[in-house]
Amino acid sequence: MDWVFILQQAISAGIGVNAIIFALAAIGLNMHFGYTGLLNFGQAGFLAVGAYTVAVLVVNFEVSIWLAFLAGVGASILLALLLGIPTLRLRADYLAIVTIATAEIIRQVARSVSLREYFGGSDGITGKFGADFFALNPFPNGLELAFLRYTPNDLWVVIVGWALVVIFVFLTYLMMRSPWGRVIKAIREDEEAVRSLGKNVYFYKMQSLILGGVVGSFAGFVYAISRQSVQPDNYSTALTFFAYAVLILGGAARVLGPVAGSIIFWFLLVFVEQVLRQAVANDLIPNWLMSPNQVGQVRFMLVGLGLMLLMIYRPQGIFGDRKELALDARA
Amino acid sequence: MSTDHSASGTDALLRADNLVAGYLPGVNILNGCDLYANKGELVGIIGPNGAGKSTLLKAMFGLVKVYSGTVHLNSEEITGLRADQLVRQGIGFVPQNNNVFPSLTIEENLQMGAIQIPERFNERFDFVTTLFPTLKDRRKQRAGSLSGGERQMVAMSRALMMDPKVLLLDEPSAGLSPALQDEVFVRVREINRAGVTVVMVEQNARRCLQIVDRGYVLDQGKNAYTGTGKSLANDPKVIELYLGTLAKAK
Amino acid sequence: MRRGLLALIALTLASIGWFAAPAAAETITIGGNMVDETGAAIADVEFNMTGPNDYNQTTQSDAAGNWSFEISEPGQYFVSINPDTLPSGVGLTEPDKITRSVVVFSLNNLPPPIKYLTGPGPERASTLDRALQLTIDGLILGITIGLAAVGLSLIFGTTGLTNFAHGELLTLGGLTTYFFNKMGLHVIPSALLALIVAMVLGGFIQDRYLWKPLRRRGTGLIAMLVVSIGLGLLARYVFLYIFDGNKEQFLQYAGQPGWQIGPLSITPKATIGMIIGIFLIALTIAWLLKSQLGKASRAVADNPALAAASGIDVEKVIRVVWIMGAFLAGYGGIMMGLNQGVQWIMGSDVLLLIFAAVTLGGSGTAYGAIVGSLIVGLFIQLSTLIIPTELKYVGALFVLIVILLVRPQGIMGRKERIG
Amino acid sequence: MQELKSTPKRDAALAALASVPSIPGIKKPDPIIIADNVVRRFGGLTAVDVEHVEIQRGTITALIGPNGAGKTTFFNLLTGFDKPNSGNWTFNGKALAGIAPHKVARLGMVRTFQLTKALFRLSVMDNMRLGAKNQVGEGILRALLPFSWRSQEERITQRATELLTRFKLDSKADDFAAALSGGQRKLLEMARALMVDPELVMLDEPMAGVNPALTQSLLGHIKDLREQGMTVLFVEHDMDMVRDISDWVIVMAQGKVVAEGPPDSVMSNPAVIDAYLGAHHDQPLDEQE
Repeated sequence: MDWVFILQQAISAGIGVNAIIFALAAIGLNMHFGYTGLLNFGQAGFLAVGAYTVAVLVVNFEVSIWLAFLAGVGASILLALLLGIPTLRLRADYLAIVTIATAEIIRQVARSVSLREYFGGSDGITGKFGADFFALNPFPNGLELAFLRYTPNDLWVVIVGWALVVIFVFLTYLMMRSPWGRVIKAIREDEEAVRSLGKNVYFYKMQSLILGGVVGSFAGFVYAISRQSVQPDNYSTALTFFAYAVLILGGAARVLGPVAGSIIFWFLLVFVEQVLRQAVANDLIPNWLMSPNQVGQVRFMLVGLGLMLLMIYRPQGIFGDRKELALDARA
Repeated sequence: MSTDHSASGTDALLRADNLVAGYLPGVNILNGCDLYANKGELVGIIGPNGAGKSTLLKAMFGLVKVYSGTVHLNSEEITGLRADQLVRQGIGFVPQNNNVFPSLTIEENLQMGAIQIPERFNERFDFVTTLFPTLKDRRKQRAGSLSGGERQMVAMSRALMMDPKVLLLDEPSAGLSPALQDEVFVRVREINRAGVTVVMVEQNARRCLQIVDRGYVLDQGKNAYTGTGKSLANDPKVIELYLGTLAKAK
Repeated sequence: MRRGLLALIALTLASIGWFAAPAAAETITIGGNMVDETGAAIADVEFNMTGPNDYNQTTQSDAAGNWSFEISEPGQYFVSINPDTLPSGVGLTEPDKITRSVVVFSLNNLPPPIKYLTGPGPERASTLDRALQLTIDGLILGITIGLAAVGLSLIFGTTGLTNFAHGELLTLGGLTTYFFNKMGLHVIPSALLALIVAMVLGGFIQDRYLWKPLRRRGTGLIAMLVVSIGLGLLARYVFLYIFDGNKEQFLQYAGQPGWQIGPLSITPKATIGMIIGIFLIALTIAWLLKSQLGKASRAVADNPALAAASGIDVEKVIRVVWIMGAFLAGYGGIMMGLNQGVQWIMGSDVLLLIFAAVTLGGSGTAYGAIVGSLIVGLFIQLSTLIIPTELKYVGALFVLIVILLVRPQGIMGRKERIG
Repeated sequence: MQELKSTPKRDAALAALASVPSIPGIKKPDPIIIADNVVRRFGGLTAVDVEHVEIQRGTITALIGPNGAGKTTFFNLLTGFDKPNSGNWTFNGKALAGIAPHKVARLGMVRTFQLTKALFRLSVMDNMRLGAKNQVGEGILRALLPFSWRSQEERITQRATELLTRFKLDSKADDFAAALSGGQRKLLEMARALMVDPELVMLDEPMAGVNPALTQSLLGHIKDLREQGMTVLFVEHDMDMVRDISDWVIVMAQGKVVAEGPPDSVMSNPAVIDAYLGAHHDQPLDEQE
């Protein structure tokens, strides 16, 4: 067993692109679910809208990538409005059903053969659409450390990605300490009480849905740019559920919850995967029990199991405060 | 005024001793309540809002967490038993609100009451429909479409289907028009005269005290006064504490 | 020219050792599995393939829909389907994509299977005939969904749990049947065994060792919902781990020819499967309406506290509801397996449709769930008269959203009394 | 029965109502609320069917009636939390039918709830601050600029502290609202409603579940509201309290207003005694059989 290699892989996953994508997706969900109490099960839809807008505009319409980013933000706002206008007045679980259905609609439309011209069908869109972005890379040599290796492009994505995470965490922090955040958290506790105090609950829920969705679209940008491709099946409901796992792991309604959750999530995931892989390769686990390509499946099982155990035994997450959670009669 | 609890109720059918209970840990609604009901008695519980009347009833029926104290039925301890076990032991309970199954018909509601003794359904059905004849004609009607008074009848009938030894009623007159309230009280006493021991919580204290054999006045989760219905109704302290203005207005 | 270029690339790559040079004796196959839009196998479809060195062969799909060509050298190959050999009532969804190109770099790598999407083809008979056929297909789909939806709504009604792992109960039924079938049992006893497994593992054990303890702890509804998401994920990948990712057909009845009734075509297995499904649903409704326990389950759904106060053993009722739900969903999975084959993902693929059906019908009422399922099934199939087949689920989900907005309580649901 | 203290506001309220006869639906000299034909049905049950009712400005008006009489539903309708099947009502002359609850609150008509809605995972102080109107920092952009709302926040905090002190909750300011007792939550809810600067305060069973030791101070607070120029409408079961603090009493039964008038006259009204004590309340039930 090459423990150094395993740790190296796990650490680079913990600070890598996936950790960034899921941290951003979960920051958005934290706004929705953690602070406002909105059950958004369609976060994957926001990522897809962000990623596809950029890919489609740059590849098919040769729009500048910066304009495409703007358009992506616009598209995610539009999606939030579409989801929110009809459902935010209804019971909480309707938002859940509508969001999960919408995210699935987006994925299926994106992979449809009839619209292949625009979205590339199930293969998605691949191309050098990040060229303008990578042209700004000030690190032409990448990074070569004993423990970490990044190609120049990867290094640039990771740096910009973490910068985005820091910005959004800081924004969340500011928002949640403001009177605005007070209203948002109050809505999570009891909508009617907030209404009785003269606040337009619907309006605030909409703002929260938009904000979290926009952060989600940034996760989509990072996803698309880092891989230089978009593929519809990357944006399935599993992505949303993983983001929930990340959020709950780190602790919902904690400013740093999604970030800590994402880092730990990806570190553990890759750590376990690499340990299993090596164990299989070195015949520590016999082949009839687990073949190399079953290792990837085991990690999904672990995510599922982890999500269950967390929710049962530590619903407040690693850093949450059990006492505070117990105050919530509905939790 | 206050009767001695331990002396009078030793061979009681149902007795609760020194009950401490509440919904949240650390926030007790009952702070040591005693109650007993002898076989065949009609017992009323009255008291100001928030005194813990309903909580006492629910604590005896295992719906509220009992932190200390005991409940006995026929000298057998039943504290903390599950509701369906208590029903098997012979306790019937009629909650104040939501006391029928709205999507079930009247007949099905009554079948639910007799779920542990389906073989005796017809016999019990005849018994409750002699008390409430209208239910017989309307047996196929959905309970959700009934008025408040009709629901109350269905609810009491449902609890009577098991042929309970003790019937616990939580504010049976709540939400009813005056005429219906009176009807309910009359029915309750008929039930009692048919041999069922009844313990009822009431907001309509005056009416309640008129029909009960004995009453308890609760205040702040404790027994304040107990006595016969008549003696309580005329007790100046009880009038002061609870019957208040309305008693004087009369 | 193009072929030469590819050969050059292959040669270059091989020479720099990116992959081992192909051994001369090795052959691999190029092929696919020909199925219609419901996933049922289509036999006797003709395929032709051309390739390097004047490679030119023709083959036909077998009873399981499988077809393949053997090749012994890398290069670019062109596969084309003969649309005239498709059975009547089936056409290609992408008539402009009759010919596909396959590039084989190395005989060590199996090229991915070639998929021809089929649906009601452009050369179909009359719209009326198609509508009739689609109605039959829609009923089959609706009943499959309905089997799962009844259980889902019963469980929701009695416990409040929105079960995101309900699709896995379908998969459990389908894959367990396949498992026993593969062990050598005929598919019918396999299905019976699978139903027992579904009831014991998916119903009894699941409720007894997972949900009951959670209910007793007073776990909130949203927390339980998230737990079910985790359970679904876990179960799905356990299925994948054990059965790998391929879609498999049962060993019997796989390529069963359909009965032709006028313009309609329906296989005996689908017919019998559907009749049993209808029977099971009718039985469930009769159970709910007539039996003591069925009435008790409606009572628990109405008001669990009052049910307990009436002497109903609420936990027992919930246990029975779980076992029934698992049984019905398990059978739904077997029905799906008979008609379209089994796969680890089969249940979660239809989970949203099940939700759609339950929501449409009005959450928590079993009849509503059935009506909702039939509407969803029929809508999905009939919508392909207008929209492309591949977008039919999109249409259904879209209609779900619209109906939720217009009538949030569902089609059969009653407006809840507030206050 | 404690002595009723005479205060200028109370005297004014009583004087204004002195000439109003005790007839259900009677017009008042200076109504703050006028409701007409408000009907709310739930399935087959008519929960509220109010033909005409007016609430006099500057008074404490009690809404009484048996459980299920439609008092809370009527509250919900007036404040926009529930929608009637038909009906119109005005607040300060402004028609309110169909107006969203938060707008009703902003107009100056603020309610509390029967089951307290303390925002559990917010501190007591944050509960209070939430009530303040026109907060700059509640806008999504200004929220990011703390300097733009900080001074307002300080003023709000100061006002909240004053109110909390008045309601004897100042020592709990930094605790989670969940840590309060039931009675304290009632107090917090009332104090929070005052942060909105209401003209009309609607209290739904302010005394239910309140420890009697707190009752007197709650009563004092309610009377105080009138002294500060507010109008109070409250639902209550406790007749002592109704008699003690209300200037006018409206009785509902089965959704309708069956009686209204000054407390003493209402409580001797046979219709009211009916609603509370049952018909023939003075006859023992034995004689009816």
